[in-house]
Amino acid sequence: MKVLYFAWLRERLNRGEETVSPPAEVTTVADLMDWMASADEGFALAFEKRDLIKVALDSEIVDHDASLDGAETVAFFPPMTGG
Amino acid sequence: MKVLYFAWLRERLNRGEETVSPPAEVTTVADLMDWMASADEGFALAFEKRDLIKVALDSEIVDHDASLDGAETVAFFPPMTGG
Amino acid sequence: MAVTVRLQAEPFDPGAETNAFLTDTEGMGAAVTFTGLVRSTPGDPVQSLTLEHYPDLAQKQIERFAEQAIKRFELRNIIVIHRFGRMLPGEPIVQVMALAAHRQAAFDGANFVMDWLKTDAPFWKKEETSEGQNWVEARAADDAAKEKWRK
Amino acid sequence: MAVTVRLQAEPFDPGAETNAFLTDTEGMGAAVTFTGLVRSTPGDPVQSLTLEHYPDLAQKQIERFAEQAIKRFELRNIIVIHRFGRMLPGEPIVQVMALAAHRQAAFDGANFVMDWLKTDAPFWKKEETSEGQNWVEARAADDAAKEKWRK
Repeated sequence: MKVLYFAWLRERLNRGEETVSPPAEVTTVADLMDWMASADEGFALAFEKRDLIKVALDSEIVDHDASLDGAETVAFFPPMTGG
Repeated sequence: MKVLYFAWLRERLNRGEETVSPPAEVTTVADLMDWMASADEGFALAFEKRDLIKVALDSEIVDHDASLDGAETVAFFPPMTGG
Repeated sequence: MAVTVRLQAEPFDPGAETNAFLTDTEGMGAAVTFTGLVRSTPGDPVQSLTLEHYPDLAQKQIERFAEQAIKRFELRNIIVIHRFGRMLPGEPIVQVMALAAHRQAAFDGANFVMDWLKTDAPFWKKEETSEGQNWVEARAADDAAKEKWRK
Repeated sequence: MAVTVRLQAEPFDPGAETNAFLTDTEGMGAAVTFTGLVRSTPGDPVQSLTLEHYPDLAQKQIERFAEQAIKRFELRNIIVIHRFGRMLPGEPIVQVMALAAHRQAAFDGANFVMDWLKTDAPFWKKEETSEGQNWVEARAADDAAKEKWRK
């Protein structure tokens, strides 16, 4: 599963993308965030304020309780400030 | 007192401006319209639907009950359709 | 002055006017340009439109609406260009440009000026169709549009 | 297609874009152009702005808002241009153009797209000031602005 990071998340994690292989019991976005945070202190800090983290699955913005089933790309990013 | 006409009022009356000298008892816009209509059948017809006639005194839009006192130019015109 | 009103018979170039408006934007973040065009549709084909106006009053009224918009929405600048005389389908009739710090003020400023201009600036449209010429009637919808600006 | 979304690093010419948009206006009477500019004020001086974006999602989200606007307000065309990368104060960041039969639809269409784009299109602004660089925080006012489009 490909994971993308944008803006201050990208800077804080010091990478823009990577590939992860979560275990079978990781079925939702929230599960994935828990699993990443438990494995790496950098994630634990970056994901500390969960409400501030937006998520897209295969270029579709989703809630944290969305199922990862079939998703090839997960993107994590802060609230958007375009325009 | 100079009087101006615009749009279909101008066409119907067949003139864009003229000078009138109403008697002293003509003190409001409505008085002026009554006086002009009584003197001329063209005005009587043009002013038939009073609600459709807008009035400006010296480049200031006013109601029909406005006083003519001191006004140098009176303009009569239909509802506006610019923009 | 933050308000410029130009009444003219000549056509104008909408994009060139917008670019000229955008040369003085220091500290501002949002510009809105409204352009009104001579409209002809298959169901209501228009060959030409002729606008008559009352110059002194038109200038004064539009300046008044623009100044009200500047105060109300905290705008930096407004430019209004309005043509008179004869024009053809597709040609620009009117352009209103508003410059502000933030986007909603710029949208509201241009929208406010257009709504008031439609019913309270002394212009009258005469349409030429294949069946002759006729004065365009005022629309109740245009009077209603101003209601949204009542505080 | 009635919707065009262009994401680009290069600057664009606001007036030239408006004029290109106005070449196909048959049957339409109203066009609105919104232009967003890099803002720098004496109280909050910005040396440059750098926009990061998520290209696939940005394209898709803006196309979605523009298509919603076309249906909802009965618009003919919408073009959205949004830049990414580094830009200087006064430079245009974004332009939204909406074409409709009548003026309120054109105003509403451009306004709607901007309101949704602000909070739901994946762009992130980083400001450079004399004190360093910082990510611009999302504004509650931008979330609130969308409320006016709830039916």
